[in-house]
Amino acid sequence: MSADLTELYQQVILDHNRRPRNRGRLPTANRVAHGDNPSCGDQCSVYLRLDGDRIAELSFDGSGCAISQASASLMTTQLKGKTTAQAEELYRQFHDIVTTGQTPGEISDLAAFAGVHTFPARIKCATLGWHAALNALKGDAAPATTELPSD
Amino acid sequence: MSADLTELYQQVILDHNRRPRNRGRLPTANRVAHGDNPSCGDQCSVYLRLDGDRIAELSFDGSGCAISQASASLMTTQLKGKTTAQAEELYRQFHDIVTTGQTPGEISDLAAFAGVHTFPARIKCATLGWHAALNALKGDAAPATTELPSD
Amino acid sequence: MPTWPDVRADFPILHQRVHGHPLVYLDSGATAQKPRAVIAALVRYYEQDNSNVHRGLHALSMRATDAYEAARARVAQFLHAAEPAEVVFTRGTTDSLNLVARGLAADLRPGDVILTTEMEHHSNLVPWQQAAQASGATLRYVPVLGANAEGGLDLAALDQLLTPQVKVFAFTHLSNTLGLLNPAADLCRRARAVGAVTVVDAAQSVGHGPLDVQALGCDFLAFSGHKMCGPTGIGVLYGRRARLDRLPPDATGGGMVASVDYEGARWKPAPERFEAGTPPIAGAIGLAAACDYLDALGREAIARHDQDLAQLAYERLAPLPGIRLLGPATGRRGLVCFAFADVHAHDVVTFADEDGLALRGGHHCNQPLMRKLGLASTTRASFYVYNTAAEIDVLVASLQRTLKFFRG
Amino acid sequence: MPTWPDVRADFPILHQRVHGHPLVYLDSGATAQKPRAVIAALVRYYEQDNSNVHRGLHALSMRATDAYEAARARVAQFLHAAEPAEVVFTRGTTDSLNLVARGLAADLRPGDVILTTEMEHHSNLVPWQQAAQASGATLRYVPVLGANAEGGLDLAALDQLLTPQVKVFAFTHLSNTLGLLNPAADLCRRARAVGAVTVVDAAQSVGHGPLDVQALGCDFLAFSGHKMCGPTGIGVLYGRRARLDRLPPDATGGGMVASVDYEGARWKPAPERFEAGTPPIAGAIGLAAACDYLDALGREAIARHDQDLAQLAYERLAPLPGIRLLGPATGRRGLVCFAFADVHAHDVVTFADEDGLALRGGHHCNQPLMRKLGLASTTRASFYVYNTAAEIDVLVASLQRTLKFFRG
Ligand SMILES: Cc1ncc(COP(=O)(O)O)c(C=O)c1O
Ligand SMILES: Cc1ncc(COP(=O)(O)O)c(C=O)c1O
Repeated sequence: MSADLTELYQQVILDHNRRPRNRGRLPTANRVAHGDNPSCGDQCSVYLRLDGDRIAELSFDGSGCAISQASASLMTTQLKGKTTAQAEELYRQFHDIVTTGQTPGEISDLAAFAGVHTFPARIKCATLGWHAALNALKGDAAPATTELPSD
Repeated sequence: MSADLTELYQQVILDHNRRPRNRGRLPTANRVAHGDNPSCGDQCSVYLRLDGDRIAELSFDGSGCAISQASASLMTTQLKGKTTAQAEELYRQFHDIVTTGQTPGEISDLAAFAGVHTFPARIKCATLGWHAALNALKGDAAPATTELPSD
Repeated sequence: MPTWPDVRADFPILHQRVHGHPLVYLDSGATAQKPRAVIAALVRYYEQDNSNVHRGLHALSMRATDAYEAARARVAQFLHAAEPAEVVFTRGTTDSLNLVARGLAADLRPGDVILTTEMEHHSNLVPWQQAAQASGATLRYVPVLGANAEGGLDLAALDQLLTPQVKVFAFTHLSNTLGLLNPAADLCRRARAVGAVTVVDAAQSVGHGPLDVQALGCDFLAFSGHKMCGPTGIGVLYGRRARLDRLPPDATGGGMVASVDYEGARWKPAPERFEAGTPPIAGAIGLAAACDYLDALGREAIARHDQDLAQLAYERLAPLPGIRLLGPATGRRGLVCFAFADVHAHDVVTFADEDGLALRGGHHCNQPLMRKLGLASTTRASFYVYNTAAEIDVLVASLQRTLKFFRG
Repeated sequence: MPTWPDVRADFPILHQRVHGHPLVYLDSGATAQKPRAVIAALVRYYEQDNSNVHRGLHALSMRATDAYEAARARVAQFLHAAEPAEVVFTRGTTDSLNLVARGLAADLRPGDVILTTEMEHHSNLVPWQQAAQASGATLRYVPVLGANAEGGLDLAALDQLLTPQVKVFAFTHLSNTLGLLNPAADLCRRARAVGAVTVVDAAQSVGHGPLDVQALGCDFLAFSGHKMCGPTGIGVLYGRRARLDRLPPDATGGGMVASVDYEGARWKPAPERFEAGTPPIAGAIGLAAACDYLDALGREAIARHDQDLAQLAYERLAPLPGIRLLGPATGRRGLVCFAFADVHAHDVVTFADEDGLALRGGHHCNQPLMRKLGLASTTRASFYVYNTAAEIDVLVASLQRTLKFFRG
């Protein structure tokens, strides 16, 4: 296996893929958003219970490749307890990591996705869950897509 | 000037082009048909006075290249007095001449158009007036076109 | 398995390494590679004859027109059409299907039925949804049988569905997901019996075996050049003369009009009526070169080669633990689609790429069928004249490594 | 006149003899010749990267997708569009204009007015006639001034015609018959003032000088690759983002759908929404190579070269006895159209061909304008980067011989 591929499918990603955290519908959710990648058929729904501006609980559901499933799973562990502003800031960091491969100073589980940057076609897999989560936060019921030309 | 071109623009063609015979509307016409070449914009109307099955008089009008005008002009001199069957037979001869360059045994003014066969794109010019005349004989008012795929 | 000793040498693209491995191109279902002869035909055209067609009397224009019309005649011969005028050059299968769907929609009324099948590519499905919406007609689907669609079309259901209300029956000749060849001549015969117009999507079949539109008895047939060794951007709508003559034009503009004034326009006869604007001239010439190439290999031999490789692949893949294979177990053509419950198609494809393999993962523009089968995506290996049995070994070995990695 | 010493060496097709004479290609208004760099880009694509785009994760597919999207970005830059997503790849100008005319027609009602001009190419005229017919809107024409249309558009009449009922104003940037450049930025500004959507036919202008869609202020702009040194079968519809986003899709099928089920479909955003089916991938890549080629020569320099040659031709032709020249005497671009009362254009073109000259004779898809001017056909000489002043000498000499032959 090549170094690039090992870097893409890091242990933490495989682990989240095999044993996804916070998977399934959240019965108490007061926000939900759905995302898809039209070209590949990946789908992801994110359920949030917002308590004021804070994410009290969240879960995800859907189907897709290891990268998209692991990313959504890991995301749910990172966003719990965060405000909208903090969530957006985390997404910015994550987006930087998957597009540049540079990881920020602080040690973060998100850094596991640094290997994505050598596989540009997979960036949209890694960001699918995040797009859905941000849309859910905005109370936007329109499906998220990671294939907008601006992406 | 090349031999092919001299053959295409024979003296008799130039003569008919410069001094077209039977040009203009025929006031006594009881049949008329219109033909065009959509791609090049050539147009030709043929007016007939049919006396029973015999062409008593005919004329043409229109605009187009020397080949199309001379051909229509010469045609009017050939079709006068002919029956429908004779006209169709003459057209068959003419079509053979312009597509094969072979002239029939009998000496005929139509042979002046033998040079057309080396310029396939001009065959439709040479046959435009004939198509209109045959349509007029059939009493068919639909415009003739020499660009049907079957041509 | 028929083998042509020099076929691979004809395709320059195959002789490259991907991630250090020899390229194994198993994605011809998406687009086929181009033999040198096709590329050379394009170069020759642009270097010697390039000119606009139809409206010119100078030497280049006459040469370009002759070459373009000769390409039409060549394609007509390839399809065994009754005459060249039955061949309309389009941009591709999708374009052809939109043209015919929009044209036929003009004659449809509420109460009429458009019949298609559950196994259609989006390009032979969404245009009919649009035609139904525009005309008020009802769209119905012939069901597909079997948990893995291995039973093909439900021909008993077809008998029920083919009522006199059916005005159009559109179906694929060869499914791009199931590798299944529909009994097109029989389907056309049945449709004709109720007076329905038949439209065959031949995108996957036309370059992969013998095809005779008169023997099929179809009214329309659509395909793309790029899936049969031809250039991108060229396709064909075949229309039986009597049907084509009745179809209204689609796009309008230069080249398809008999005359225009400020008040309106009159149309040229078919096929020009359907070819508005400067056509894809080089594309048509390249497509004719592809016809020459495939006929030289032999269409029967190509079909046999395709079938043998697909069968071999099916048999070699079937024992992989947890694999789910779509379509029939025997008699398949040119491709194999499969899925694992625990390893997603995109991961499979990414791992295969590391081994130099080009596979396709996704819904293959068959989303509704995938959903019906309870799948979001599958992996497809598709074969063509340049593929070999040894490449199937590479495929199987790669899949085994991938499964091991994900399953531990 | 700017000259580029090596330009002619870049075009393989020019170095041939026709009827024993060096080819003098004066038909670039119909289609331009292709430099080696464009042909090489096509060959490189087919020999190294050919694959289907968008839906693939293997190496070739990623390379093809990147090249296709890079071509989109390159064209956006060539037009100075705000973003690549404003560039829709089509089959050509005619295709682009049909797409936008059909899309806008969906929003038109009886009482609305579509405004166009008397100098339009059939491809920017018949689609609007169809849009008017489909929607019940009224089609109006801005008149052209002068017995030889030398006065261009009647801008005073335009003021009267541009009422608030005008929903669409479609006009050509550069007339393919008159060689006249319309004041497009001013026309767009006036149209915007009444809230009309502007559609610019840039088929003749885009490869012949600087062009900045944001400076023009147009909503849509259409052109073909083949007239600007690119391949046949590729074109562009530029749409300002806010407008393009509101345009409904035209052709439907694979690649343009966000999701499909048996009941219906949802669309992707622009530009994909307008690109159903496998796109003309090689064509887009070849078009990007043409952009590179033209930018390297310099767009300002090309415009000057075109203008100088057209002016020279006009001045050299004007003294020919009985000649009638169309369009303005000065400020013309890239082409000259002329007619003789006693010698038909097709005879002129046939005689010129004997001298190795490629001229175009006919109505140039401008039939209504020709009729208005009392002409059935004219001869056109059109120029591009590879033409020279010496070729105009050949043209004049040939015309003199032809006139002598017919007039005796
Ligand atoms: C002004 C103008 N508009 C439109 C067109 C049509 O372009 P195409 O035939 O490439 O679609 C042309 C060229 O023929 C043209 O000159
Ligand atoms: C069965 C089938 N129909 C239609 C199409 C669409 O062809 P194109 O994308 O060339 O228009 C394809 C290929 O993608 C196909 O496999």
